[in-house]
Amino acid sequence: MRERFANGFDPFVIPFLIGMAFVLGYCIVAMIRVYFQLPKPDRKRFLVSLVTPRTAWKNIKDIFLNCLIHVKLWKRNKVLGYMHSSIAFGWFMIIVLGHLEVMLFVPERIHLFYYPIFFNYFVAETEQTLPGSLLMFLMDFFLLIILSGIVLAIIKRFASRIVGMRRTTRLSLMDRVGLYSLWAIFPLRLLAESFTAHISGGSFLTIPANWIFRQFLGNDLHALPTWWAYSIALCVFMCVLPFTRYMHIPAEMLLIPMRNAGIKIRHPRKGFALLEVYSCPACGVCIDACPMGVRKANCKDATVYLNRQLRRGNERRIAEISDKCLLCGKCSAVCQVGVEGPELRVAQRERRKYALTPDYGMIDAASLSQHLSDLPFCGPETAPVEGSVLYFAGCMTHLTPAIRRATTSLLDKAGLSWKMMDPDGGLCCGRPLMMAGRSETAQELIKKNVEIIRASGCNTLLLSCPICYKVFKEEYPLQGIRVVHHSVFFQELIAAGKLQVQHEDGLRLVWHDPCELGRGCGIYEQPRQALSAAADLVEAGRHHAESICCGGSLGSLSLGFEQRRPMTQNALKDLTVADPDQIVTGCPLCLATFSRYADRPVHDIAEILDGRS
Amino acid sequence: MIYQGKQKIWADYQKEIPDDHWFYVRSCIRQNFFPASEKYFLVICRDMLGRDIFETEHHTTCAGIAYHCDTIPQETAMTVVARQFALMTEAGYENFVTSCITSFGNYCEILETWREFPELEAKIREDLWKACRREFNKPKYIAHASDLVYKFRGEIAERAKYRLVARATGEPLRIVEHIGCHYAKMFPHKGVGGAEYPCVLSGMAEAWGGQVIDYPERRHCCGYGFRQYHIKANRGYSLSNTHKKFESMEPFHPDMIITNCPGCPYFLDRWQYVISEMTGKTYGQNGYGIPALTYEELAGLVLGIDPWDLGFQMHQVAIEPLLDKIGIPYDPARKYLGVDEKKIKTPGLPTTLKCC
Amino acid sequence: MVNRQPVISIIGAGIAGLEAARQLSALGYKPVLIEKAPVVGGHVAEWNRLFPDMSPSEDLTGPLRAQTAGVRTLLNTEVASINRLKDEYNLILSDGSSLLCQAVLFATGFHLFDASKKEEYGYGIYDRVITNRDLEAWFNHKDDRRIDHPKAVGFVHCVGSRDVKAGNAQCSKVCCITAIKEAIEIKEEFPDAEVYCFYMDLRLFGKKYEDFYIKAQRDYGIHFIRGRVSEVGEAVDGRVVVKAEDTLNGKPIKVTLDLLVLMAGIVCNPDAQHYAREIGVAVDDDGFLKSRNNVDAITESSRPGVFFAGSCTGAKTVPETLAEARSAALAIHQYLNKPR
Amino acid sequence: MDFGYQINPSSAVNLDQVDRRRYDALVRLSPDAATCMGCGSCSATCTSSAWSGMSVRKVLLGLQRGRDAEVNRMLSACMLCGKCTMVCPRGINTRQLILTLCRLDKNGEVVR
Repeated sequence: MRERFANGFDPFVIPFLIGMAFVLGYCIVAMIRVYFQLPKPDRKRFLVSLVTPRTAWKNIKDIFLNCLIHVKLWKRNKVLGYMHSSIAFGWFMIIVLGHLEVMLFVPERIHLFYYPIFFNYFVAETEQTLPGSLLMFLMDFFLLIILSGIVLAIIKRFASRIVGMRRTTRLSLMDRVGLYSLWAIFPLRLLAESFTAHISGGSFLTIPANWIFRQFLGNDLHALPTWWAYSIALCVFMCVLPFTRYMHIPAEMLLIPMRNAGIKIRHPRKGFALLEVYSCPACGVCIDACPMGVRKANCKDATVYLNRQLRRGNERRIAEISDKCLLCGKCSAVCQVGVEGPELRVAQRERRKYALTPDYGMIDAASLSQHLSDLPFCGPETAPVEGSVLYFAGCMTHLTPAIRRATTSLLDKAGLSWKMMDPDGGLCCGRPLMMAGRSETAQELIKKNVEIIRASGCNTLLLSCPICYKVFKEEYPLQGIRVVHHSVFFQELIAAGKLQVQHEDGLRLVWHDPCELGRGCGIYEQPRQALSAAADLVEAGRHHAESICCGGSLGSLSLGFEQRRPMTQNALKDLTVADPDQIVTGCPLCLATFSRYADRPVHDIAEILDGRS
Repeated sequence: MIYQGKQKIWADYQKEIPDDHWFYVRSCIRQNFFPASEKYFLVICRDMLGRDIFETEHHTTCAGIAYHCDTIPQETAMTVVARQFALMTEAGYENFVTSCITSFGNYCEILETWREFPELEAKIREDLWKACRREFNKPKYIAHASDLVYKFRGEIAERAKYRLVARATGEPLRIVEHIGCHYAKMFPHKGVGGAEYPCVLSGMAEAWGGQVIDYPERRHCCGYGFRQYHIKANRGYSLSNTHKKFESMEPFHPDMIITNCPGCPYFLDRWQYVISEMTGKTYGQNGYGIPALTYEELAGLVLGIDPWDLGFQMHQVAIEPLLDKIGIPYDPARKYLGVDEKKIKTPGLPTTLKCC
Repeated sequence: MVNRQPVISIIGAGIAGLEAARQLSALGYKPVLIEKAPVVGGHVAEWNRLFPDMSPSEDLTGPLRAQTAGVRTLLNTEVASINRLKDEYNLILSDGSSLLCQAVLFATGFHLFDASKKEEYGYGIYDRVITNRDLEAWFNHKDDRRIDHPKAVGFVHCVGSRDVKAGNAQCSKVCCITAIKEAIEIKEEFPDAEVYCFYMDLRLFGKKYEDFYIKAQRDYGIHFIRGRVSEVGEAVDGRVVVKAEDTLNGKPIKVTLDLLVLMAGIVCNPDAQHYAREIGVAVDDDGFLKSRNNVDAITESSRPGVFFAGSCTGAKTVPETLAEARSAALAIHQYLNKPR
Repeated sequence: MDFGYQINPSSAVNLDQVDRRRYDALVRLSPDAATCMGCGSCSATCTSSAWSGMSVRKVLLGLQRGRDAEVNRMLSACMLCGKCTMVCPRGINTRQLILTLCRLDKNGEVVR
């Protein structure tokens, strides 16, 4: 290899250099800004994590696997996985290989930013070496990989169903500019390299292409303009990058270490929230995942659009999207970069100002505690013992008395000592307030409820409502008291032989994973095991973390009754793909919501178990 | 306001009032509040119009106040009333006229009760016999004294010295009529004009040249309400009722209020002082109040009887601006002279309400 | 099918009478319509639009009139008296003639309650107090000086209905929905007006009625106040001051209105009572004519040959009246063809 | 002068004078609020009512009758549990209604 130009420079690299300088400068400033927007303890925690070997290694691994290989996407959709990783990893490899070439052949030029990118323009092949040929081969190979990815991307853009997406994101103008420049980069590179392949050498892609072009293009006059075009495409892409979804490329590289450091959203618009917003690649996976998507009008309320509106600062739309969401968490579950859609929305809700502040001063927790202590236990014991159960039905269970009756009946059958915390209705657990963005207010209720729970003397708190369960488990200071959802509790009793459940052959049940229980608390298997003891279990079309929200969620503030109906009906359609006899769930709200439109019986898991024990 | 509509209703509620020969019973309280009213009723009917009105010193209260204050049962009131009827029967009269609206309501109520429950009437007859060896016939006609004045309104108008018009402009005076609740609200057909649009007072006012104004709270009680006033803890309630009426009539700028009940003119008159003391507000012109007159006082005025003989010095609200407006002469010096023409004490003056 | 052409007299040429005449003509009879008014169509012809489709009443009465044009119709004619003969009835008409008929159909309809009897509401006394009939007339002719760009309008439901003191303890059935219909129409005419409906119960039993109610609430912002108006007074500017108890709030309520519409109820036509007594047809204790029973023989009287259609037996909606008229026509047909 | 009694304010609600701005703003923001028919399901099921007398029905009525203090007291007691939304036969999103009301100042303006 020899250099074609003594000064190692040609003006066509200038656009590339401008783009590079701009994007680097922008990203560095942005990263520093995000860092300083973090609260102080978070900043410290982040720095510590960077130097902790375990997290540092995890950071590298996660960045490699997620940003380059897109493993999550592979798991979800092979075509999309290939498309994204081909472009990301291929490009990454081209850059790496370019540097290797420079280091191998013209090591003195390694300090020039543009050299590895435009290597083939600046060198002429003098002799074919094995490393050289190998590198050339790899360069062409990865270019081919990228081009295949680009072809898929183009197909996806115009016919998303072919690549397995029902809907794809509607791109903004800047996104389009970024997209087309990105699409343009690699064909241009192929052209540019092909035009100069008879000088610089090439491999299986560029050499034949060079031969073909030379058959009808008599001279090399078009080579330089093509390199110019390649450089300009790069420049355009890098210059628009901060204003497009491609900002996710640098943002995600900061997001991963920050998340690994355990940092959470503390401010609706700053710091980690900002980073999540910029990390959104606008891939649109969340659009299909969103249960609201059954109504076409709600497609624009998916997390991807929240992120876009947050970047634009469109307050009206931010409020609208934030309030509408059911907070089912499915967008988070499917998101490749882990943008926390629900948390982002709740953070926006928390920001809201109110003219009225809640005041629960009139609720006398002491007298409620006294009342509860005076309430006799059901079961063998008269006083609280190890294993005494305090059953909190919660607001919603009071609207579904079948759950309450089945749960208490099962407690009796298991021979436990129990009492009910809210036989005549109690305080709300506080979770609905939190969902509405009023966490501080919820603390007041939490304090009162803790006082009441402590007064009972029980060390197991049983919940039949996952909404309550999540908040009791995560937000309540209840050290020494086991907080358990009834589906888990009864599964354990069955496993321990304390509850005898008879299997009804031929009865086919489907389990609906309630959002708060499944994605919210990670409980998927225990209810299935318990139900398997009672009947045959079939699965819904989407289940476990992919389960579809019933549409009744308290998470949504603004969805009206009629707007929720198609969501419920869609969830029901998915639940009944295997034609189960009955639908079983573990949430009173899901139960009430499904019962409204279901064409077959809907039961709580406690009812099923109680009926067969 | 569609005047013909009212006339139509009045036509539906005309009651038969015999022209002559009445047995008259007085009110318990009017002689204290408006001492000349009953006297001039008799003077006008007997001396001026030549009617036979009989009264006896043996009659008592009708027990209406005690009944409405829940201090006696209705049977007691019935026996008292039966005695009044016995006096009428003994005097040879069949037409019974009462000075008091509550009495009128009480008599009507008792007669209606007896009509519905004849056994009760029999029992009362027996009780009356046991108590005072008296027997009675039920009156053939029962009327309130204002019914008679209403009936005689034309004759009075013919004899009138003054008309209820402003002397300066010739405009009719704007008159608020206030009917006692017990006049027709219980038995609309027993009142002239019914319960909703009674014309017993408005008929007089119009016959004598005035213009009646209808204001939204026209039907409302004066506020007396017996228990509401008599128990001091409830007295604010009584006052508030009256206040509501004044607030409602204020935009109509009435020149006077005429009433046919013992309590109403008293409360409509005296509460104006109390309201002025409490709120600083007066409802008449130039800091004066709105004079509240009984129908007898009004009849006396148009017939030219001296205002001080009619007892206007007993009113809280000064009558003088009204007299000036109509053009009735009066001698201010005579206002506080007693029957023997010696000066009686002059009352203290309110802080806000202008009184002379 | 019919041996001798029988005579069927229909008293009243409102929609019940017209529809029955139309059906009987179709069955081959020659009914006689007797109408005391100079025109046919009855109350419905005076109404502007009909709930729940807001169709012009002319859409109903126009075709009915046209299709009964061939029926012998005696306008400006009252029935002076009726005599019952063996199997026949002799009607003496106000023009002195008589009509011997084999069947009599009472389609005598209702009387609108005389709102001035509720003296406390001041109909006929206060300028701004009108009735539902006045309002419909205004919708038809837009000629009523009392309705002049009102800013606040009230509707009083149950005027002379469900009121023993007014002599009618029954529900007039159609006033709730009529009030809502008229309230919406007022809002359409005067979008800036505040409209209040004072009701005791909202009885919106019919098809689409509840939708009307929701529309009135949500789309027209009509205020519904549960409480009966106790009294109406006139303010110094001639507007009316309405007092009621807001029973859901447990407090008295007062509002000044530019227009108060009284939903006068439906009471029986006194003429019908008079005729019924003459021929020994029972009158119910609600004042309406008494059907043989109120389940499956609404159109039949206690006397053979005497039939009922429409609101002579109680308050009816238009579709009910039409259905009864058809049913009565069929009942008459069966009666006349019964072997005896 | 102290008479030992006073003019009591009228218990009657004068609709001519009631300030309905907050209610008007509410129905502008969520028109379904106007469809309340006063059935009382919300009050009967309310988690908070045992302590506060909270009732969405009364809130809506109170707003139209100028009972601001009572309305605010009730609204402050709401725990947003959503039971009222579950039972409302007219499908009114009562929870959103409450949150919307809490955001309105006494002039019916959204606080910022």
